Amino acid sequence: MAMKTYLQALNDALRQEMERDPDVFILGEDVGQFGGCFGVTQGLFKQFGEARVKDTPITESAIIGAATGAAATGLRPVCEIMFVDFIGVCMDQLFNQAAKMRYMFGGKAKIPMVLRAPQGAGIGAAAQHSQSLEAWFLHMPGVKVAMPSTPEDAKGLLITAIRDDNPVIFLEHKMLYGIEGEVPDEAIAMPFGQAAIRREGRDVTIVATSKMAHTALEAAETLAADGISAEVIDPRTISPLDTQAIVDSVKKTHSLIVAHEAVKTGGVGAEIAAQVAEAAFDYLDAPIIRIGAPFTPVPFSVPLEQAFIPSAADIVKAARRLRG
Amino acid sequence: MAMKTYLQALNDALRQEMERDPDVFILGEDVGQFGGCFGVTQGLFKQFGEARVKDTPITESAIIGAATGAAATGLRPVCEIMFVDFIGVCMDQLFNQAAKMRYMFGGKAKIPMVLRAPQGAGIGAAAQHSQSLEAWFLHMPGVKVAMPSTPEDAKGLLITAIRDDNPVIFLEHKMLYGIEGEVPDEAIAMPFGQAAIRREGRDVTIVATSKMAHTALEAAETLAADGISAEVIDPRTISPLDTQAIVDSVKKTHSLIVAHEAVKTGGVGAEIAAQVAEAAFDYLDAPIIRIGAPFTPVPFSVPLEQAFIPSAADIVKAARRLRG
Amino acid sequence: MSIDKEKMIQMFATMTRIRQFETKLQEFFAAGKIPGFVHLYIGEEAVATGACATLRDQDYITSTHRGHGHLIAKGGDLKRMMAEIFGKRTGYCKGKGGSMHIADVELGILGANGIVGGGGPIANGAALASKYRGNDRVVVCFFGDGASNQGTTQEALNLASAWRLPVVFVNENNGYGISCPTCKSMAVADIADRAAAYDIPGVVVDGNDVTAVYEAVGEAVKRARTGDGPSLIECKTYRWRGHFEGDACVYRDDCELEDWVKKDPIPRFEKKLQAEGILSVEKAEAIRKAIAAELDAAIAFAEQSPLPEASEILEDVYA
Amino acid sequence: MSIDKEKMIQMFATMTRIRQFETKLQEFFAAGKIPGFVHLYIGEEAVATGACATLRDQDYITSTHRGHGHLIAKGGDLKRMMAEIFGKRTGYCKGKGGSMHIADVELGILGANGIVGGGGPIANGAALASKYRGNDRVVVCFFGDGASNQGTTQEALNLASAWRLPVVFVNENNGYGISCPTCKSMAVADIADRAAAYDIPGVVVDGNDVTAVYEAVGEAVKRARTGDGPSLIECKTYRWRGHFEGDACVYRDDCELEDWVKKDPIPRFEKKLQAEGILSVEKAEAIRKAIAAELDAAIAFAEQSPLPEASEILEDVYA
Ligand SMILES: Cc1ncc(C[n+]2csc(CCOP(=O)(O)OP(=O)(O)O)c2C)c(N)n1
Ligand SMILES: Cc1ncc(C[n+]2csc(CCOP(=O)(O)OP(=O)(O)O)c2C)c(N)n1
Ligand SMILES: [Mg+2]
Ligand SMILES: [Mg+2]
Repeated sequence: MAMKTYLQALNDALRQEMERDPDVFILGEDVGQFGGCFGVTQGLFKQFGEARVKDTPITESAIIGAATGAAATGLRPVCEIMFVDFIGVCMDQLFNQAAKMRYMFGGKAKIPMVLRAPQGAGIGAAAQHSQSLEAWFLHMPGVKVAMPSTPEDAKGLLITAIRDDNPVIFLEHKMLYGIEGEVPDEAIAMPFGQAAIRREGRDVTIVATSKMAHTALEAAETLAADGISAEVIDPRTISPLDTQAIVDSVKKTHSLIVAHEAVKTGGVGAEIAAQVAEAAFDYLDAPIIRIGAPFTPVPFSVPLEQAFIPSAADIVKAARRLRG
Repeated sequence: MAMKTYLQALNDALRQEMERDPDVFILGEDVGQFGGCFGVTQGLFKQFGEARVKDTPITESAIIGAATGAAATGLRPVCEIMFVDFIGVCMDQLFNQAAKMRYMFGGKAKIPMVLRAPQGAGIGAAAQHSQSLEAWFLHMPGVKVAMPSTPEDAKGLLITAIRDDNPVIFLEHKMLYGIEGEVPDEAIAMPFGQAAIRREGRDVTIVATSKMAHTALEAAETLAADGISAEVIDPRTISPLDTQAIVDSVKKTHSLIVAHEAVKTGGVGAEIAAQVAEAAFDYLDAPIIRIGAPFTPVPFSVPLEQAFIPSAADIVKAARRLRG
Repeated sequence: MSIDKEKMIQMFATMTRIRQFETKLQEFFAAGKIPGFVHLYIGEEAVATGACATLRDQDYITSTHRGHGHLIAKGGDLKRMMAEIFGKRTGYCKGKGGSMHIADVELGILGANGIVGGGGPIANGAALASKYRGNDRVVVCFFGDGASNQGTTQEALNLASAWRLPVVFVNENNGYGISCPTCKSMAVADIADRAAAYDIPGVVVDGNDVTAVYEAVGEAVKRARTGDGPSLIECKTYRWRGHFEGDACVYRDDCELEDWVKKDPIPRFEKKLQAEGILSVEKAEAIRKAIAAELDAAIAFAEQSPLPEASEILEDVYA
Repeated sequence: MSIDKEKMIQMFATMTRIRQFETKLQEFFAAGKIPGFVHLYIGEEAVATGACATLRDQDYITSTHRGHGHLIAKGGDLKRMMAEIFGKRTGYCKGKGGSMHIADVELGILGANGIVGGGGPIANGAALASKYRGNDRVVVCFFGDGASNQGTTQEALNLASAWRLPVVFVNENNGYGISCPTCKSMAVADIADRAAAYDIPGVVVDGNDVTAVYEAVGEAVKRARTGDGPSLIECKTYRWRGHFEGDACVYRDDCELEDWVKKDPIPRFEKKLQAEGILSVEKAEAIRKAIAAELDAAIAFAEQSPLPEASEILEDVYA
């Protein structure tokens, strides 16, 4: 174990998996000598050379297609889409090709590829460079979706993603790259579909994804001072989703808040709320409250962007409302 | 009023709006002499000529971009994407450009365009020609989303869509093109955000979109024979969504089923369930049940495709479960 | 390039097999026996046949919505193809894919594709794997004239050329994308001219002349295999049937079709083989009969095979 | 084409205005005064200036992530630009857009764009509107060398040529897409060669020579305005700064930059104007001073303007 940033943890995972398996390679824009727009692939070009760390032109459809075709013929590509916001130029290759190929072919293909992309607001990058789009990927049979919130998870989940025989969409939060935490030195795969209970509590369950898991912990701290004991659950992967852990928690706390940074309407919070409203209805003592961004594109200016990103105060208010 | 098919109703709306407003024009693949893949634009090329009914190459990004640019500079384009499944090749032009342009420009542009596309399974067209993708569009600030289920709504909502100053995604269900119903002869705009109560009932609320509204009515018929009185609500537009009508109904029936043809996980049903689980929690006597397609691509073979499409029996079973 | 006699006869047989297969499908579709869309390859047989005849078993192809010809030419099994098109569990995709998604990864067939322009990026991926591994497998990417306007195709051409990938882009220019004639969808007369945008060879060839296709594609395959990168071969041809079965073809003149029927690639090649003494009338007849029998067996197989059970729907989503 | 003196002086002023504006931004960014990404246009001023100088007020442009130069050249107001980049409510987009989304539809500026290749399809739309209405407005679509590999750009070129739309595609080939040199992203040496794929004129021009840009784009604008369709003008140039402020430029040699700094388009043009007796040393200095004053006023305006209120977030989503 050592203290590492989320970014270093990702870099570790890539390096160790590439050392372990010669079929693993990286492709994307500026992932080579430049080291990736946020630096995640730093040093890999030097270590593995340009055959395994491949700079591409600006051509996201061709990137995902190249990954898909290479995966279908036996390699294990890890491609980077520089910002998840660019998914719109290449969505077809992802959702109609990579995601469906196995099914359409009657189970006769494997597509072991990873699509890494940073999400999220907070750096003033405005409407086309700040989105959180996981809800689209949740609604996409054939892919898995990981959203690590800690350095340890970043490493463990990326290792699992690379070893998985299906397309995995791996969503990093750009505001988390710099956070530090303990990370195992070895390459330990962290299972998909197992939520982390970030904090135990009795009174209210807060399910929060990605960076919002940190916001939820902050809120839990404030709530504790009020005498409200919040349980914070981080699903870690939303597809598969650990519904059981959420339901178990709700059975204990009898109330649920779901928080994410994506736009609230049609977000992943809706799915989680709906699952609980079906599976644990009888245990609920209060309405399910969702916290998410307002129904707008991400605005540029700092005060607007800050108003866009759900805050700990929003969660605290919701929890108080539930108790009140 | 006259009996017309859903398809004729759409065609009527296009023709009347083009007669009324010279700024309205059509573009898309095979929309000209061919009349559109499903025949929706039949006859318009002959009446309005190729300046106003424009056949494009196979170039969806350029189609949506052309519509966006033309709309931003004052025209009112109606573009056809032949199957909604093709949205993946042009999603960027829709969600990062058309949808966000007004906001990014600080309110200084209007984008009065319509994107028409057929959705849905039922003709054995398999995984890339049968999807229902409205959940993606629901999660997209800046656009409105209509899903007509009757010939009258098809006409009225399309007229409203064309007159709206925002991008409207207009989702037709390909299995509904042939259904008949009374349609007003005049061009009457039907307001967005007003659900239709297709059948009044006391015991359970069934919210069902597009073709599923018909399936829900079928289910309600069966349930009536059991002594269960179901209220069937068709939202007509999901963005804006008439939450009030749904909540009002739930306050009366104390239970909710949401049904759609899209894959259940992450579908629009989740949003509706979540809204009700927050806004009408205290009125609910039972879990909210969602009916949607299983978490798979759309399979080709008839028995598989039929198993994919949610049925009246599924709704009936859910209603009985709620009552049981 | 001289083509050995055995290969010539094989190519004749392949074209005949495609023609017979498609003609049967036409009947079955008309009789309501096939669900979904069917896009027939009748009239274009020389393209798939000539192109695939240049390939080795381990080489790859990516196909299109109009894929039956490509699949047959790459060695696809008629039984499993027919069963798939009928939606049977014994089909290539267990009935999950249908006509537009037939694949046989073991035979190097990386799928028909329902998305116009969908195949190019994937073809690059297979070619990249070949280069990565240092084996010399080549990929043929079939795409239509309409598909050449799709951004994914153009990106695929660019990446293949920037990376010198072993891909041969075989354009089937049949004059139309559904109802849209090429003269309305693009300003260039020859799609091969687009090769200039990527600094790769661009060749126009008579797509109804199977040996011409074989030679042009063969040259490109050789280039690709030896590391000289991709090529674009445009094969001018024509589809006899509507875009899909059921299309009334209001957008084109009958006389255009008649002209092209005169250029039917199969009798043309048959006559040539006869003239050169490679194929006798009897041998040709025997080939036709053998294929008809093979096809009958495929049809019987497909008809007798079971449909999938509803419960199978959840299988094969994930590995 | 002979350029009148007034226009020459205007072009000198525009280039100077862009240079001063960008140089200030460089300082402000370093001082932490600007949120988000800033992509500077220093070194490329002749392209936007020469291209926009051929346009009328009612004509349109679409821009890119590196948009300040285009906007200034099309007449953008420095005050509102600066305020927007500072995230102020008085900015062009009320602080909602920032550097990458500045637009002024009334001035024909259809937006900077954060998506590489995003502008081409939209440019076609404005051109289509012009053709539809029968007015003769022309659209200039700026795009980078990197953007020329994006499918949306290629689709836009194709549709514009198939429909003979009045668009001039002005390629700014500054040698890199972030860290990727053009020689790695494409096999062609000249992006202008890509015009052949659409049968439109393709011209290479020295992008650091404002009159050469003016002439080549002017020719293309004339063609477009008279109904002869689109052109592709490639302007070879160089960005002096990193891709965005903060980029250490590990991917290129300092001597490359030095060579290009020697080709600085502004002193080069200034000398020419002096030699031709069009612009005196004093006049040039006066222009620089006036622009500096204008810029100071813009900065003061931006600094003194209020930030938006959080409550404004919900406005402007829908019309
Ligand atoms: C992205 C996309 N757009 C549109 C379609 C609908 N479509 C199916 S085939 C076709 C025409 C294709 O033309 P071409 O590439 O020339 O192939 P051909 O049918 O002539 O063999 C169209 C428009 C599609 N399947 N995918
Ligand atoms: C679709 C998309 N892919 C990638 C990016 C990230 N990105 C922003 S600018 C840029 C380089 C653009 O290069 P070029 O077109 O040559 O313009 P330049 O920056 O040199 O002016 C990249 C890759 C983006 N914004 N959009
Ligand atoms: Mg064609
Ligand atoms: Mg560049």
